[in-house]
Amino acid sequence: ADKLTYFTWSGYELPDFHKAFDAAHPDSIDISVFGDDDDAFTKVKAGFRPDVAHPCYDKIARWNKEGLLQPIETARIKNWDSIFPVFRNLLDIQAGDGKVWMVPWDWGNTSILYRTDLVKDPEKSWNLLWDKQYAGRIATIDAVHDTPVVAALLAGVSPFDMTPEQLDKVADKLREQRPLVSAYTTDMTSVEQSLASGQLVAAMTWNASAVALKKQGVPVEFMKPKEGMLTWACGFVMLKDAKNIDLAYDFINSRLEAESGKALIENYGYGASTTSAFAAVPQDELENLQLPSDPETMLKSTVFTGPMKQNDDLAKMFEKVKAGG
Amino acid sequence: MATDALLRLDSVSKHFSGGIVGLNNINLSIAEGEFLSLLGPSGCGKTTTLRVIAGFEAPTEGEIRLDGKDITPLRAFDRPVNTVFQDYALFPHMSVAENVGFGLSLRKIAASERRKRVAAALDMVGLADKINQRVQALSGGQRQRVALARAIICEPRVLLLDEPLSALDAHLREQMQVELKRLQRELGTTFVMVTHDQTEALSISDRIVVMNKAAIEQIASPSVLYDRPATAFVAGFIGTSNLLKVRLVSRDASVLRFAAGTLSLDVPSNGNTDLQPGDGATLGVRPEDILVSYERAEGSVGASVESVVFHGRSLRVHLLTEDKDSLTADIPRQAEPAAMATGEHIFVSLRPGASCPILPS
Amino acid sequence: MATDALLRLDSVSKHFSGGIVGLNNINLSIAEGEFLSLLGPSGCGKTTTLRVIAGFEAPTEGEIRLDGKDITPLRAFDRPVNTVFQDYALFPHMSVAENVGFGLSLRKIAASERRKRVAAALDMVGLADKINQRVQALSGGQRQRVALARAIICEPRVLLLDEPLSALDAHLREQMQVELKRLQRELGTTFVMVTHDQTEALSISDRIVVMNKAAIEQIASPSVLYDRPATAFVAGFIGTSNLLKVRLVSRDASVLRFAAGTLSLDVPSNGNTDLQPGDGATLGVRPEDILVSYERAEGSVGASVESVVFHGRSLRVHLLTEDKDSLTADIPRQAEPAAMATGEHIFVSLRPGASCPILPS
Amino acid sequence: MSRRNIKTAGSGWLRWYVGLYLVFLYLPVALIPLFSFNDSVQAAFPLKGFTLAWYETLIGNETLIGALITSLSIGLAAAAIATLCGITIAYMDTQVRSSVARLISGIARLPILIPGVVVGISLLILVNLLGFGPSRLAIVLGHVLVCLPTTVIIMRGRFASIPRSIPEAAEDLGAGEMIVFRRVMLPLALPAIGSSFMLAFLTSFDEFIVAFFLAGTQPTLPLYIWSQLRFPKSLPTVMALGTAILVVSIIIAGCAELLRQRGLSRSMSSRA
Amino acid sequence: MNNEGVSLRAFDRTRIFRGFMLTPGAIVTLVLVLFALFLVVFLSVRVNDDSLLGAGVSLQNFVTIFTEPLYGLVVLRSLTIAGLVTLATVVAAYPVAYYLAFHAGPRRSLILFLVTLPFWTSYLLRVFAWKIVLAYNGVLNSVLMLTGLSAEPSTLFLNTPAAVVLTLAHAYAPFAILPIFVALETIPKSLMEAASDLGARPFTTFRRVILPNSMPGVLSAAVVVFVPTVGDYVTPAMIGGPTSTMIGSLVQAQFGKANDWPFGAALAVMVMLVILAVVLIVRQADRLFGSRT
Ligand SMILES: Nc1ncnc2c1ncn2[C@@H]1O[C@H](COP(=O)(O)OP(=O)(O)OP(=O)(O)O)[C@@H](O)[C@H]1O
Ligand SMILES: Nc1ncnc2c1ncn2[C@@H]1O[C@H](COP(=O)(O)OP(=O)(O)OP(=O)(O)O)[C@@H](O)[C@H]1O
Ligand SMILES: NCCCCNCCCN
Ligand SMILES: [Mg+2]
Ligand SMILES: [Mg+2]
Repeated sequence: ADKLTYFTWSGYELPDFHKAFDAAHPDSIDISVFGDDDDAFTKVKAGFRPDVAHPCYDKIARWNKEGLLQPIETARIKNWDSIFPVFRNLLDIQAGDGKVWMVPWDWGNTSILYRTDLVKDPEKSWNLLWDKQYAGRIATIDAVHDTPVVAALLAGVSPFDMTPEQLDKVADKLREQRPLVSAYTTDMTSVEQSLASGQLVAAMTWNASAVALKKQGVPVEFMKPKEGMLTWACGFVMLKDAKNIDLAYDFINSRLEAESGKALIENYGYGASTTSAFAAVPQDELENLQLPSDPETMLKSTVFTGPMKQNDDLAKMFEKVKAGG
Repeated sequence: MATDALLRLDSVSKHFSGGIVGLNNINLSIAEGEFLSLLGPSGCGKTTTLRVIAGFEAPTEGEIRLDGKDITPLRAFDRPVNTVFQDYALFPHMSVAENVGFGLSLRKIAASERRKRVAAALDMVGLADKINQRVQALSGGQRQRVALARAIICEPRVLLLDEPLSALDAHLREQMQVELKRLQRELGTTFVMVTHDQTEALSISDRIVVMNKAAIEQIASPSVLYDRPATAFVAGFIGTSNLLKVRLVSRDASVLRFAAGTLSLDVPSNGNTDLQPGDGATLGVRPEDILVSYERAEGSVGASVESVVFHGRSLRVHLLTEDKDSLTADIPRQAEPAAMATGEHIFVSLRPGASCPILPS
Repeated sequence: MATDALLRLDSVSKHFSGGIVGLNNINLSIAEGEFLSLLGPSGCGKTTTLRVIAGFEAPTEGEIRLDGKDITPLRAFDRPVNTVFQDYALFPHMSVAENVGFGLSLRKIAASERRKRVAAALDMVGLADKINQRVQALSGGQRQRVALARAIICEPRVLLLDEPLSALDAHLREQMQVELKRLQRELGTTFVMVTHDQTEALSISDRIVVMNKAAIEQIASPSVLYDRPATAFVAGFIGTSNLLKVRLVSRDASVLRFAAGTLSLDVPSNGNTDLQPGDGATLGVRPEDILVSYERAEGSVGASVESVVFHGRSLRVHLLTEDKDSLTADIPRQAEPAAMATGEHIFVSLRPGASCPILPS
Repeated sequence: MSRRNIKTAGSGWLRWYVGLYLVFLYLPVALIPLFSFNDSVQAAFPLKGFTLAWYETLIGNETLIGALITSLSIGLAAAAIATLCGITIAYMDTQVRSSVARLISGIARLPILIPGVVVGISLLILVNLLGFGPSRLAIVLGHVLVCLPTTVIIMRGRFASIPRSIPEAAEDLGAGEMIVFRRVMLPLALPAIGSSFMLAFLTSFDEFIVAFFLAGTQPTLPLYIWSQLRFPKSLPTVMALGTAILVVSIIIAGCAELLRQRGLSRSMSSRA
Repeated sequence: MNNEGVSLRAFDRTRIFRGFMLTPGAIVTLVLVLFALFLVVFLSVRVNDDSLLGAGVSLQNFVTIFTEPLYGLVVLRSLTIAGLVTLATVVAAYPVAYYLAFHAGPRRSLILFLVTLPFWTSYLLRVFAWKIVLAYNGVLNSVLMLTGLSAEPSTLFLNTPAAVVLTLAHAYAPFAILPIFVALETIPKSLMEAASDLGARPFTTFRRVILPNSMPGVLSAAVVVFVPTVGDYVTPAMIGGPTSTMIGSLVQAQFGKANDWPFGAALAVMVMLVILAVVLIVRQADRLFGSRT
């Protein structure tokens, strides 16, 4: 029998997340993982053809433009309606006619994680990552939809649509930061180790890192910057020439089961896209994880990283700035 | 095309990069079963000649024929020719036995038979006790003998030997010469040997090729080469001859009388020459044909002893005549004056009946 | 401790792994300015001796003294000794000039001076025109001469030469011998030379060491070695001597009369020996001291010609006497019978006055 | 014994240096086992306590074992092919010297210049064109490409340093080119072959970027480790894994070495 | 006649052998290498339209590379870092190779094994280990503080070019040791004896005889270390900090985050040409110095 090929973030392939699928189709899934969804896109563009992939929302436009996706019929998604409306209605996933390009599954926040003992009572602002007194002891995330977005916010520019002049302003902001940064990285293992050791005093991280470090007793705080945390969401797409459509639907459905979302929340501290998942997690645990049970309200105070019109230009600019240009 | 030539070199030339001429228009034909020696000064092209025959160097011009067939395009392994290399070229990763047996093992000869022949070959070169040694642990002469055994064992049609005995003492060398000669006769193999040892060449060869400056000076049998060298170069090279500028004084039926200053030299004419009295010539006078004495005799010339070198059975004496000719003489130790010393004054004459090559002037 | 010895080897032994004895209790002292040759069969330990002196092999036992000082623990570069290697060991990444100049460049000699001396050294070995060549493009003899130039140029106290002329023809070889001898005299350098060429050893050396089976057989001057070899091995090795088992028949003041079967041999006694008539002995009879004739004479013995080899000035004839002794004779070509042939029957006698070494039986 | 005073004099400091160098090589590596027994997710001093918990998570981890097997088989295959190509290309280049051989040898040394991403992407395109797509075979091809320059360079150096008269002597004795190659040149090049193979294997066993693009659904060990390393709490497990690999390779290599030495001591007995 | 038949067969055997010997190399180079080379060169002259192979033909990418000083700067930085890595690796490895070739005796295979053993652990893991050594509370800082050489831990070891050099010099150790070892092993002992005999002390013998004769190995090692290092991006990213950004990271980013393959390919082509030039210059210089490579 054919197997479903699933291409996902490393760590997001755990069987706990699709128990129902495994029960219905034992030994029917082949998994391939990636470390960031830019690499994933590159590999798929070069010809890798999984059935289902797991990019994030801000990349959907790029995948679509390349003609890599096929629409998913929401009618075949059993739990479609239990998905939070904010995610269900995301602009760029609409494929019309009861179809979507992506079925949202996970979401979370990006902010500054800092050592409370080494950074005393900081102003609640992203500006901490631009603070010269911490030169060399700051790390930030090496992705267009993170650091440049923040730089844009601080430069007073809309991250999602900007003129070339505004892009220059963002570039200047990033250049200002570069000498202070000890590392641009997506490697949270290193970042967490460095925060724990004191090599770093503050770093842009995802909320899972905050949860993990606190659990180890490291004195850290996940900041709520006045400019707003970044919120991201990711989900499942079906590739254009997917061979195992039925399996794909079964798989996505299994991932939308409450227990799947619950496992996600409890394992990583990231939000699931379904209300049912939240309902399944005890309230105090959610509080522990600083996860609001309603992303809708949270999103009022955070910046949702949707598609950026100038994504590629920003990316190129960001690369140059990092290299010293 | 001589039909009885086994091996022919037709107008073979070899130019190396950098404009160095290794061989210059070599013509040579070698008969089946012949023992041919290449003789000549260092760098004259002897090794190059062998390499061209063996197939390691493609001649720049000319062709090589074996049995009348052009083998110029053939690779070394397709030529029924084996070589004893000047630098031995033993396989460092093989034992003595493996080196010697290498050729046989290629010919699909049964292991037992091979072992027997390897043992026999090593026996012949006196290395039976080194059979399992690594070749690095051998002395120079031992290596050379392994190289010899390795080439001989294959019984090729033509065996090329590049100074195969140069690292051996006279004793072993003579023994090996006899062995080589015996082998050659028994197997009917054609031998082409490079040597720098004139005596060796004279004693072992059917014919000798004397080379000089990438070209052939003379090809002849040992005695012809010795007695009638074609050029002064050959005369000088073969016999350590004194080359004397002489003038023909008179001649009769059997004897030519030459003179070099006051020294008079009577040489058997052997129906030789059409020199007329008064003509100039060059005479090759061998050291052993020079007699010395404390007394002046008719036709002798005074000379002073420049140096005396002990050669065992004889003394090699370097002389300077009153006519300022340098002469080398070999004086038997038993002869008078027995104890010659540097600076002495003596008289020199030519041994009566000595046959001196008369060379083009 | 002999005070006048420049170099001494005291009870030097060298054992290689695998139980091979390279040197067995060598004692040797070499005077300043002496020209010493090591002579001996292949594999007897000549190269090993040089390597021990040069400092490449540590003796298993014994010590080496230079100027009375124990240099055994000194490394090769600390010994004022240079070597001409049997396999040349030229530096492949250097040109001829760089090879030769290497030693000088280590001695911080100005470049201009160095160039001059390199040119002079190459001139001496006849390779002035190869000065800028790569060493790979040289012939065997040319390489050997580069190795020679490279070692000589440093003017060491002791120069070790491992068959330095083995790849050269007789002509060049004699020339180089003269050069070596001149150099040695001029520089006062001590030379220790390995050679397998008896004539070379006899003609060039002040003393000769004959080695056999890792040990020394005899150390003596050339003429003593030639005339009075201490052992049958030396006699056989030096003069290609016939070793004849004889019995003393009679003796008078100056002559000993020996007999081997019907062959009678009169040998000058030289006050020699205390042999009594009837005693057995071994006589070393040199090939050139054997006379042959077609007619029986008193004291001669009949013999058949086994083989005749042309040696240029003489014929080397292998004979089997009626008493079944094998004899080698060198017959001058001018002597009768001039054209001896295999199978002929002739008569053999000893040249009157021939001095034959009498050896311990 | 024989040349002891010549050979080892002055080697005193050298021995020290080699010792220090080994410390340098092992300093970071030794930390891996150390932290694999440390009862903390943080790989930092001071050590917390001893635990075997990280090893327990290794046992029965099928993905991991699968990745290990994948990497080993890919490494062996890629190293074998790359070494084979290295030997043949270098041999044809230095011994036969035809223009085709030289051209191939020149091209074969170029991929070292091509960035890994490009190798990965182009081979992914190629294997899709060829029809078998991302797979172990694809990674093997990718790694052959990556290792080829190294093997060719090493083998060329070795073949070029064998005196010409050696193959000539073999040829002269009647050995055709194949036999010269097999019986003379190959044995003489053995140390270089070993080195080539080792380096190629190490390269493949460690290679990440090309493998990322060419991996289908069977990750190689570096891919697996890398994906694990993205989870801070997997770090000790990965350390345990690293330690296990280290120990197993020590055992395997130790056994091989023992066997080899036993074989050697037999053949050494006649040696100098 | 008979003879002819034999030699004809031998001729065929040679042909078959040569064919066989050429085949693996030819397939791999002509199919794999040329395809990759062709693709990168082809892409480099295309215009990015986000599609797989771009569109049109243009030299615009190269114009950009040569007009923006950044790329020159990064290439220079890459060459410098790679040069330092190569120098450090080769210089540090040489004595080890030397020891292996001449002094190790029966310990040779053991040490060879010890030298390659650390590289059985994953590279990423080793980099992590280096981080532990270099970190704020790492081994190095602890040692410095314990020995009183410094008062407080330094953050200056990690995320610097020096860390990259160190890590890479470690990572490439066997790639330097093995080729040099192979080269040293082939030098005839008699050459060293000859040098020593002429009065060269060990160091002089080394410098004037051993080193020149081992240059082929040293150059191989240098190439095998230098070239991949120039294009490396994992190590700088993991342990080098922003000031160590190398050209490899830029190429990588064009194929990934920036999604401009043609520009990435152009960068790659440029780097390849630069490296090729460097290697050729070094080789030429080596020839001038008379090595026999
Ligand atoms: N490294 C070694 N290991 C074992 N045996 C050796 C070694 N070197 C030399 N021998 C042996 O020691 C003996 C003496 O060797 P040496 O090289 O001194 O001979 P030689 O007198 O120079 O001979 P030749 O005239 O043939 O060069 C030989 O039997 C040789 O096989
Ligand atoms: N590969 C080469 N490249 C350039 N010149 C060479 C090459 N091989 C030999 N020669 C030159 O060709 C000439 C003839 O060399 P060859 O080796 O044939 O001499 P040879 O007669 O064997 O001398 P020897 O008795 O010294 O061995 C020499 O001058 C030598 O320098
Ligand atoms: N393994 C970490 C998953 C983090 C998700 N990345 C967020 C990207 C935002 N678009
Ligand atoms: Mg020659
Ligand atoms: Mg010797």
